[in-house]
Amino acid sequence: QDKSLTVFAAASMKNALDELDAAYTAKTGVKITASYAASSVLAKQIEQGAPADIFVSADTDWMDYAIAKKSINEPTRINLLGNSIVLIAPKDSGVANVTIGQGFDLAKLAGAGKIATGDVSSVPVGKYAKAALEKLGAWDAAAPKFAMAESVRAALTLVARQEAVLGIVYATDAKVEPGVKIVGTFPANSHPPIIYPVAATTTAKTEAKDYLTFLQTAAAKAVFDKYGFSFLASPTN
Amino acid sequence: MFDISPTEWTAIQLSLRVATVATLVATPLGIAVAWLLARREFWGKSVVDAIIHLPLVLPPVVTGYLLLLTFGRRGLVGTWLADHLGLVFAFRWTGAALACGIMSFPLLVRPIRLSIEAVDQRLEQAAGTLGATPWRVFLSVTLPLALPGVLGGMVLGFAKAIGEFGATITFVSNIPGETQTISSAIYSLIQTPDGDTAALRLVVVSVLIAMAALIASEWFAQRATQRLHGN
Amino acid sequence: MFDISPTEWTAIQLSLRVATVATLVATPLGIAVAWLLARREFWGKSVVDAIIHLPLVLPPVVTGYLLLLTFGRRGLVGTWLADHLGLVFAFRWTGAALACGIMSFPLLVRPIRLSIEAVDQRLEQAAGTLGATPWRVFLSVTLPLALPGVLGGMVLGFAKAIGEFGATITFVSNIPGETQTISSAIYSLIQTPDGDTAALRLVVVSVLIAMAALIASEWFAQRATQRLHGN
Amino acid sequence: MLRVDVSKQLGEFSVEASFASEGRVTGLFGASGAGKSSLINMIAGLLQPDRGVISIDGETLDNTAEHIHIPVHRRRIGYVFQDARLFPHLDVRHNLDYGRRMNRLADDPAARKRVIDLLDIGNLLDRRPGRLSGGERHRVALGRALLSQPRLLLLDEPLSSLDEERKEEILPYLMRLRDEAGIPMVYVSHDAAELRQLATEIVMLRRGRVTAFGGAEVLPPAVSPA
Amino acid sequence: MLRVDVSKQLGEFSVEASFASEGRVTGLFGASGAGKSSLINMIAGLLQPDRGVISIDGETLDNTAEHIHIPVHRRRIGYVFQDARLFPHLDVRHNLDYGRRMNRLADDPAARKRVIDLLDIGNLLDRRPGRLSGGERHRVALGRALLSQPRLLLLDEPLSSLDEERKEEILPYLMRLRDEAGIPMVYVSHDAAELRQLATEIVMLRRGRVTAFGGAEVLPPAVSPA
Ligand SMILES: Nc1ncnc2c1ncn2[C@@H]1O[C@H](COP(=O)(O)OP(=O)(O)OP(=O)(O)O)[C@@H](O)[C@H]1O
Ligand SMILES: Nc1ncnc2c1ncn2[C@@H]1O[C@H](COP(=O)(O)OP(=O)(O)OP(=O)(O)O)[C@@H](O)[C@H]1O
Ligand SMILES: [Mg+2]
Ligand SMILES: [Mg+2]
Repeated sequence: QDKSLTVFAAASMKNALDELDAAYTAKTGVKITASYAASSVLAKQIEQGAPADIFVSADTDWMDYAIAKKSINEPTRINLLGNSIVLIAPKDSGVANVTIGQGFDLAKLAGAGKIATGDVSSVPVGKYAKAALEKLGAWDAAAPKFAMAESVRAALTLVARQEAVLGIVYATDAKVEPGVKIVGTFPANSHPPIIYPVAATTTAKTEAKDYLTFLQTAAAKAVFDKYGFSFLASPTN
Repeated sequence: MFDISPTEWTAIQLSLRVATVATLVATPLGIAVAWLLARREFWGKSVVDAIIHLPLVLPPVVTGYLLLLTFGRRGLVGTWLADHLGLVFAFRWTGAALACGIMSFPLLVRPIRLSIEAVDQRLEQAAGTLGATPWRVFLSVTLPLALPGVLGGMVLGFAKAIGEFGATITFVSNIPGETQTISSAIYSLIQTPDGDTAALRLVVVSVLIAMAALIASEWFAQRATQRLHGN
Repeated sequence: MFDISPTEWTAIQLSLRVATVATLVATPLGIAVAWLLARREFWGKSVVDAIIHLPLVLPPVVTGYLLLLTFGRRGLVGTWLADHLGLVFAFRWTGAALACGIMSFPLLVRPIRLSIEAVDQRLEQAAGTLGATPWRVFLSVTLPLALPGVLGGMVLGFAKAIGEFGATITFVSNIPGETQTISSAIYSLIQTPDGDTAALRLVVVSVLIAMAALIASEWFAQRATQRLHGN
Repeated sequence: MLRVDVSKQLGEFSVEASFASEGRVTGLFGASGAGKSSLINMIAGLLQPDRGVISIDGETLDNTAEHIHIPVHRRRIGYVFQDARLFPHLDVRHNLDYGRRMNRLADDPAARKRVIDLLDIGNLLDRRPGRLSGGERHRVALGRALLSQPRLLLLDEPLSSLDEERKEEILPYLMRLRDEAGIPMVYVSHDAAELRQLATEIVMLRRGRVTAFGGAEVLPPAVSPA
Repeated sequence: MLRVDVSKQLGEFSVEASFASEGRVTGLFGASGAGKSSLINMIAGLLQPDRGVISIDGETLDNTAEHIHIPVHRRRIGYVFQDARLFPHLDVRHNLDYGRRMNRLADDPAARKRVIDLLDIGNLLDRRPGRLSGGERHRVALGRALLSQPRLLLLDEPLSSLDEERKEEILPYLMRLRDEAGIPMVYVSHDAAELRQLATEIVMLRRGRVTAFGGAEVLPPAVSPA
């Protein structure tokens, strides 16, 4: 009898999860079907009764939303992964080694250019960037210079294509794009923790528990580490 | 570069199935609506016209949500259809076809409507004098003469259905083998660091599919025009 | 519910400007291309036809990406235009208009092409015997007779331009007051956990704009048809 | 018997015609723009009279007072239009066959052959109307109407684009139809000679009004060609 | 002088015609489908001959050997089509004015009034072709061609849809054009009487071949109407 699970996951998790799913299937014989889309879309689909067993969200807001709509089995929720946001510039830009702290003048650094990031009101990375800059007192001056992209990847592309002189993206994404370099990292305390929560849905099959456990193993941690995520749970064996 | 993975093959096949079913189901409906808009005056005509154009005007995500709310598992129409006709759209390829059909409907209707409007009504009158009922006039005169428009609309609709993913992914998500079409696969890949090569491969595939559809339709249209304007 | 915020007003105005400019600039080009496709045989015709349809077939994000590669600051065409004509698209509303124009181009061309194909060439011949050069034949006979198609194409294109955001946001991102159109505003709102009410408000606005465009075009088309088929 | 008593406004032009023709062939005669085609369109049911009655052999086709308006396709007419109106997407063979198919009549190869031979269109059967000459088009249109086995024939200048020789062949055939098959006809022509041969009763139209009604004697006197 | 020596294949039908007409009005006479319209289309430049020469008053319009093919709009012809071909989107006034505008000719109200009166279309000026009767349409088409001040008039059965009375008015006008304005014409008609009045030379066509060429004597003898 074929066992299978359906995982609804934020698009930015595709690389890491694809690899883990393959490993999980090899180990347990349970087939994993993953549907990647924006967290907002997935949360609303689960609310409308999507056949998902697991929800992996790119931020806590949409997980909270899903919990509020009673479509998530709350006790199963784990804040699995963390990430950091970094300041990037095109790879042959003159900007390098920026210290990001209180009084950091992003507007001056950008000059006449644009700063790319995700939409500050809706795309998680944008929300974190805005929060951090507000905390550091750099938001008001820099706000008019923001080019808000539809996703982290689009922001990354804008910088890699030198359309924008600077960008704020996740460390995980910045690492794999050869066209950009990381010029600074936002201090973790400058923004709400960047968290990727996972949970089983209220309609999940029993195997979902096992999968969630698998995501917390040391083996899983190794994979997540490889893609630059920080592992927030305590790894098991 | 052209080692297409099994998942990708599935996506390609699914796209073809979804776009073909969407186009074939939408075409008769589109012809009916186009005929009404072209040849009848009725109350609320501009409202009907506006509703048809909605999927074009709204961001696809919005259309997708509206579909989710209406035809989803918990949606009003969705539950009714599931209970009475056993027709389930939610998170099935049929839902993808529904989304594509609705998204491409305005593109389908407009050319057909224009072609029907261009049919010389004196020929329809002539058919009437020869004993053809209005319905048979439509089938034997209006429709064949509007054929270029029907084909043109079908091509636009099909191309759109291949390219659609905003409404589809929102309505039925992006489940490989069930609702992941080429376009949503491309979208996922683009969102993934270093998915670009794979995305490019799929882009080439969609372009080839669309070109094949275009060439086929041109061929049919050519034959139709020849039939109309010569031997 | 209808307290539209200043940012929203800006988005609405911008959308109108972008869609209008895109449609007005694309229309003459679309007419030229439609005429070529309808009336000329040339080598590579199906390639041209395919290229026009690409924005329909590809996910908008891909089109946006291609635009970025071509018309961006570092793009081949982009650099040339900036250096020689001072025309910059990156992060400007002009870029949004370019994206909308390209996305709606296939929708514009097809109806026009159909209408041109439907023009009775014997009338064009008659115009020729009366001394009209091919160009004046086109202006005085072909174009007026193809007017319903031109209007139909413009409506589809305009509606699409209002609804477009995938290519736009990828190409020129989402800068309030410069490139944030209604559609991208709606998209952002929908991505926000409790943005639904605000999104709905903007949805209503887009629907109203599209309806106005539709009604205006119907009115023009009606006048055009009356001119063609009666007094 | 054909009874017509109608009025109809068309822009600034109005038709007010009343006559009752007992004869088998009613000739409509009148200058260009007199209202002949408009009148015949009303008999066909393509144009609805503003007021009045049209009946044939006692059967009412139109009666505005009683809100009767039999739709075109149930009138069983054969109408040869002034502008032919062949179906451009069908070849001549299918144009000719159209009426038979729509009326679900049995195939009658003999009748078809007779008409095709008479009109000399046998070699055009596989052509589409776009490649026919003006006269050929009218001959096919005539054939199409004849082959639909109509109960009433409406002929709007069916021979005006044909040469003398052709006319001399077709007119006798129409006369035979009148005499043998007894199909009533309304025949529009500018050619007094044609009407003299064919029509049993003549309606003279002028600016939408019937100015004379009667036998061939109401036609203008024959002039010998210059 | 009109010189025509062409051959052209149209499907199974072929035209091979050669004649040189000195006269001002060349009459084309022949049965339906004889190739009259095809020939006149070649003179107009709408149909390109497969082989041959067409010249008028020594000016070459077509010469396949030398690859000459003057485009239609530079031939300065006035062509009255067998099927009228009025512009449906223009009212009668603008249809009439079209040739003048396209040739950038000065306005000539007197000439216009003359033609409008002759054809009795003064009350139709604001109407679009869709609302004209068959004969009215042909009269407007004739007017349109006359008013473009052509160097050569091609008339394809211009009077066949008109009544005797009208014809009697228009024919003399065309004769005056021939004699006074000296505009050469090619005139297609089935009506031997018309040709006898107007044509100075007659080309008899039969199945695409010239079977007789000469004066009015080549026409079939006049028969008195039955
Ligand atoms: N829809 C319309 N609106 C205005 N006037 C019209 C309309 N239809 C016809 N007419 C006018 O009515 C008159 C009669 O037209 P009709 O076609 O009946 O003439 P006819 O006798 O058939 O002429 P012909 O011999 O030239 O064909 C014409 O003057 C025509 O211009
Ligand atoms: N494109 C074509 N392909 C095949 N046959 C054609 C084509 N055009 C014309 N013909 C044929 O050539 C012949 C001559 O046509 P044309 O129109 O010149 O005749 P016509 O002398 O003007 O006749 P009418 O008096 O009936 O108008 C006809 O038999 C017609 O069917
Ligand atoms: Mg008439
Ligand atoms: Mg002819």
